[in-house]
Amino acid sequence: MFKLSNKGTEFVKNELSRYESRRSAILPCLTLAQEENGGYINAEIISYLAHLMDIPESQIQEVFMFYTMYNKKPVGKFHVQVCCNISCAMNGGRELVQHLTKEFRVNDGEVTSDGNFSFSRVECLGACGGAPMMQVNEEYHENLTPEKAVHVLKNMAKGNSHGS
Amino acid sequence: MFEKVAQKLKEPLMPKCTINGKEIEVKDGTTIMEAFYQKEVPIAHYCYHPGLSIAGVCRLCMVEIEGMPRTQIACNTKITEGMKISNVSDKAKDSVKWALDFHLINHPLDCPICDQAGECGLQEQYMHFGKYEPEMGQGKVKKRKVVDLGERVVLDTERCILCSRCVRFTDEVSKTNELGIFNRGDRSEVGTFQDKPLNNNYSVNTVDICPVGALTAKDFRFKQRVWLLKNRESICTGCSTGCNVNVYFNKGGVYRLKPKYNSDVNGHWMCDKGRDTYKHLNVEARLTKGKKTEEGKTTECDAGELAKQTAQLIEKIKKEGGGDSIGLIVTAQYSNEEYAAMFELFKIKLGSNNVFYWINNQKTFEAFDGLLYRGDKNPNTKGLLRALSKCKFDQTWDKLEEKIKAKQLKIVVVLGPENQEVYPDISEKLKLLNSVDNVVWLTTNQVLGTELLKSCWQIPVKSTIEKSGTYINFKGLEQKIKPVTNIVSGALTLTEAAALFAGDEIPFDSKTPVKGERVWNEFFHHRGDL
Amino acid sequence: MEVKHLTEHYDKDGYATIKGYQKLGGYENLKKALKMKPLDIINEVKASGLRGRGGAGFPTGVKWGFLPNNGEPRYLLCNADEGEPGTYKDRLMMERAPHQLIEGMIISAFAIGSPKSYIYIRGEYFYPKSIVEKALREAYDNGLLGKNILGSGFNHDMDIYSGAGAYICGEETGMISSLEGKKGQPKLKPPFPAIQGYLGKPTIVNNVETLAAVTLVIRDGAAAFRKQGTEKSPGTKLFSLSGNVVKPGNYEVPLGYKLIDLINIEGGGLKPGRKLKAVIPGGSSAKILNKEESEKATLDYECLAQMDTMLGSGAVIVIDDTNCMVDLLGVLMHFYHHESCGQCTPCREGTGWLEKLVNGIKSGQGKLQDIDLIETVARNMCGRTICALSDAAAFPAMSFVLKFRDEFEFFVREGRSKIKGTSYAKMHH
Amino acid sequence: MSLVKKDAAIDRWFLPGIIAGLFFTIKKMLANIFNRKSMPTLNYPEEKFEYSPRFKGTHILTVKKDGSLRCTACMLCATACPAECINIVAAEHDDPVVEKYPVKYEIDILRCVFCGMCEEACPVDAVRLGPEWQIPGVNGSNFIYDIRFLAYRPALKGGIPSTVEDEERHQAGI
Repeated sequence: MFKLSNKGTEFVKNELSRYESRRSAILPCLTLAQEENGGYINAEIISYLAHLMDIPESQIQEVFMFYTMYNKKPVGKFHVQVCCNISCAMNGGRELVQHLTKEFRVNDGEVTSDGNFSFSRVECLGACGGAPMMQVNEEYHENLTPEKAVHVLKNMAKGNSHGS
Repeated sequence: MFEKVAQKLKEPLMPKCTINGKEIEVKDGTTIMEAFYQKEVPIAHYCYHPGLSIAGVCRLCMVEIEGMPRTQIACNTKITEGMKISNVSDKAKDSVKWALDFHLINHPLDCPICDQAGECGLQEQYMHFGKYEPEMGQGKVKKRKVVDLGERVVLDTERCILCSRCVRFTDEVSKTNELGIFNRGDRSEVGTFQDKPLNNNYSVNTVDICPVGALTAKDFRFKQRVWLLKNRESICTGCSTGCNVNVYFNKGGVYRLKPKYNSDVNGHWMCDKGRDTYKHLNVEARLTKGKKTEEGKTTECDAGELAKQTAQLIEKIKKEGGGDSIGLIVTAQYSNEEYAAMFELFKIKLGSNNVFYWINNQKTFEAFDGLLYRGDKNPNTKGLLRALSKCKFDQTWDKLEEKIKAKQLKIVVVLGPENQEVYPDISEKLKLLNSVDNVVWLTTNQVLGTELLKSCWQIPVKSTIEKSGTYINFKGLEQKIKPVTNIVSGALTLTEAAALFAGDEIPFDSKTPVKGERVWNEFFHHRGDL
Repeated sequence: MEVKHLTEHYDKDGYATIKGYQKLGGYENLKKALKMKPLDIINEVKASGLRGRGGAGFPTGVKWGFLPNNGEPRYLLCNADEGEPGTYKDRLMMERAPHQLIEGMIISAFAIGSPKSYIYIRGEYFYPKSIVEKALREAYDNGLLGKNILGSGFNHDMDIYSGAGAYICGEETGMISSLEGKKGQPKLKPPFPAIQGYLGKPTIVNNVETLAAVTLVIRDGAAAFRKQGTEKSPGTKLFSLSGNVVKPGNYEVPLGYKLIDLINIEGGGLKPGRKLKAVIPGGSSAKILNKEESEKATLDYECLAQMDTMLGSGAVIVIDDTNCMVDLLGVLMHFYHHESCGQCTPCREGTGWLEKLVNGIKSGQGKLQDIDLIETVARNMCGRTICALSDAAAFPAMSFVLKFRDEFEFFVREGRSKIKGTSYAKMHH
Repeated sequence: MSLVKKDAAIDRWFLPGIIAGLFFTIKKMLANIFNRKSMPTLNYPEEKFEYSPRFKGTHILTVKKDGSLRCTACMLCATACPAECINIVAAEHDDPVVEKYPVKYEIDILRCVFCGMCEEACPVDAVRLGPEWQIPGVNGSNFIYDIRFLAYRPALKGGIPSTVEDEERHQAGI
């Protein structure tokens, strides 16, 4: 059974009173629940939240399914999102993703066997100057080449440095 | 001069506009769609529903307004003075055609297996605005079909055109927030959270307002094709709200009930329990022939014949024991005219005032679920009370028990309930009556457990949709209804029964229609509104 | 030539902290504004001709003027969603000068008399959000927010709200729905947000750059502000240059600056040995300009409108001759199909159809009439929906097919791209 | 000019009229004797008349690849039939892909006028009017053809496959 940590429940409580309408708290609480559940959300969490925040389940499910940053499937410890929109596509964004997925022997949207990485193609991340680029969990890594990207990810896997 | 100005200011601003060339005047603040509705000018629309909020998402109600370069949606644009609106101009027709085209490119087109075929919004508008060569050659978006949403509604997300009527219904009318639109773009799907069943008491309303076959009623699933049904107005006898309904029927009987708009009774809606009331109207559940059960032996005979025998029996008992030995038990399920006839028979002809009112659910009488469904499950309680007080029958129920114990009543006529589900205490009443030597039970459906009575004569009676009459709902509003169809032709109405009990003939010939009548194929029929 | 007004002190370290910001003249404009009457500030902004920097280019003063003066509490929302492909100027402003934004917002809030304002920042901007949150705390600690700001009796609260990844929340009413905790689906207009917006109250939504520019208007006054830029589009603007240029980046140039100079001077020109093929002047939803047009174009609202495109959010995407236009259109159509919120039928089904049409051509099974079909479907999506996303999807489709029809026909006839060495067929999503 | 012919003397004798008539019969008899092939009569049942492929005979309910009925009980044929002789009762199929199928499909052949409207109305080529026309039925025998007869009678050898196939339509995304 999924249960938020009491720090999390505390956060949900004051989020509910922070905005003018209680429903505005749905987005931040879903983000929190996703972090506490290791990066993705399932139906059990939604009914737990609905019960905790006293908001109809369909309203939370609507928000959860609408936004792309709420992951529907389990993701790796480092969720690598590579931008494939127009400016990055012209500078080899898509080739970068192909190279990474070939390198870590996993296809799009799945988790590597050791659970460390999952790759997904995403839309414009607002870093078109540093094309091609990727976002790993919360950090941006710009001006990548396939080799540099693999290097950065390998370091992360060894856990010795957070970010380039 | 100032009075004119003041008077002008006081009286509400009435903007004038022309719709398709006709000059009309509307209240200030009405939208173009409401003006079209008032003037019954046909306009294509899916997501607008007079009983719900405006969504403005189907983009089908495009109208061309003089002076505006682009066509505007009618449901959200308010009418201003001197606006020239047309929804039949080429530009409007073209944008409606394209809006319809966008609806149809991912539509599964499974009309052969879709219950909505015949009253489907897409078919309707295609015949007016479509008739084009389909340009879409690419693959359609595949979504989940035949999703089971509880025991009343089936969902098919592929047919859904995402007009959000059902979502707005569960948010605004039934206030249960069960339905939502999940995902984004053309992967969006209507549904409940984890396919939880839709079990509020108004779930089948979402089926009525769904313009396509996405939400279909499980009870009507594959039963009949809509164009083989006719529909006429009547009222629902489920409870004392008296919702106006459209009864859908054909020679095979009644298939379903749909709400009919009535602003001061039920608005656009109707509750699910009321929809099941058609089940006991069909011929399978009905008593078609008069039934006499004496000491366990039952014989059948024609209803009129049985009524005449009852008349002689009453005549005999009246001679021996006088008016007092004849009793009448009344339920509030019949119309005012019938009560007047029956009470007039008992009061004047038989001179007995042993009339007792059988109240079925005393405890939950005042229950009310906030929208339509009331605790008082009889359609004409107010009418009955008024008739009782007019004839000053005020004996209470325990007086009946005394009289039965005192063996004073030789014969009791029971005006049995039409809707037996709401009368759980029938068997209890039968036990009470078994000491009476003659019981005449007028009923629409078979009454179970009458064998333990000494002698019980059951006379088939016409149901609400087979007779005309007035019913008074809880608010005291008199609603006059006309007969819809004829299910048990041999049955009598109470007025006929009263006439027969009094010994004289039924004024007109009520024989069953001649056999071999040509079964008429309803090729053209009057369809319910979308 | 680059004229640094807004971004004058961006590269000074410590400018993001309140001390560094105040040392370089920060919050002086706020003191000045609090002394003025709110109506004068609105007239000053109207006189300066400042236009919205988010994408529509609507004059800010006029937008503030729509607010009803019925004393109802009104909200000021800062649109920092920045989802338009090619745009990354707001991120720079929030990382380098959060206080400039906060000061601009307090001045604007004081002008329109709003007790509460929100910064709606896009979900992916974790780092910029942390910086703005730190700046907000600093502002509260120094009495610049909360009750009785700087002793002027004006109380104002400011909060930051993060989205969760939806391009549609960049649209005014889409953002308002998202802020209300619902799906980011745009609301029906009318009623416009200025009359009935966030939670039914009058709401003003402005872009980050617009609100920051308000501080310039107050500091220099409307006349000085008008010196830069052209008569109808005054002031300077931050342009995000991206695509096949040597030095992509954010450059602040006065409006009316020549597009080709921005590419060659600021952007360092194209990569060696490559020729300019096309430029998308204002973010992905602006119609594309081919080589000749981009040489003539100047970066202001009027000139680009004449060329049947728009300045938009000022994201200049440079495309050189090694790119296949059919493939790029496929990328854009996938973007709009993925980001359509699914409310209105023309956009929900139309974007999907456009993507399938372009992918059909890209896979080599396209037919010649598919090209005309793209154009007809796009034309019939324009102006038929609640928000402008369906127009944003239709504009690239129409302009790519109109100006680069030969590449589409080549792809249909030959089944491969006209540009050599492009193995795009493999790289579908 | 009145049409009635005057009674010429020769007509009063009937013999010449008969001989003239017989003359035509004798001509035909001689032609048949000497040229046997041109005789139009067929020795039924050895020789049967070859009707055209469009001949509208006894109905056939076509079947899918897996042998189940192609008909989805959409009642279009029952609605289009001018004689109203088709009676269908639909039911829910347990395989959700099929969803709806006829439990009862009966044609009252005595009322049917073989007009072929049902064949034209059917959207999925489920009912056809086949080439057979010699299906006997003695007085009082069962003239209501049910599903077993219409789709799986021995002459159809296991059922006639329909041209409309669901799987291809689903793959093509229609």
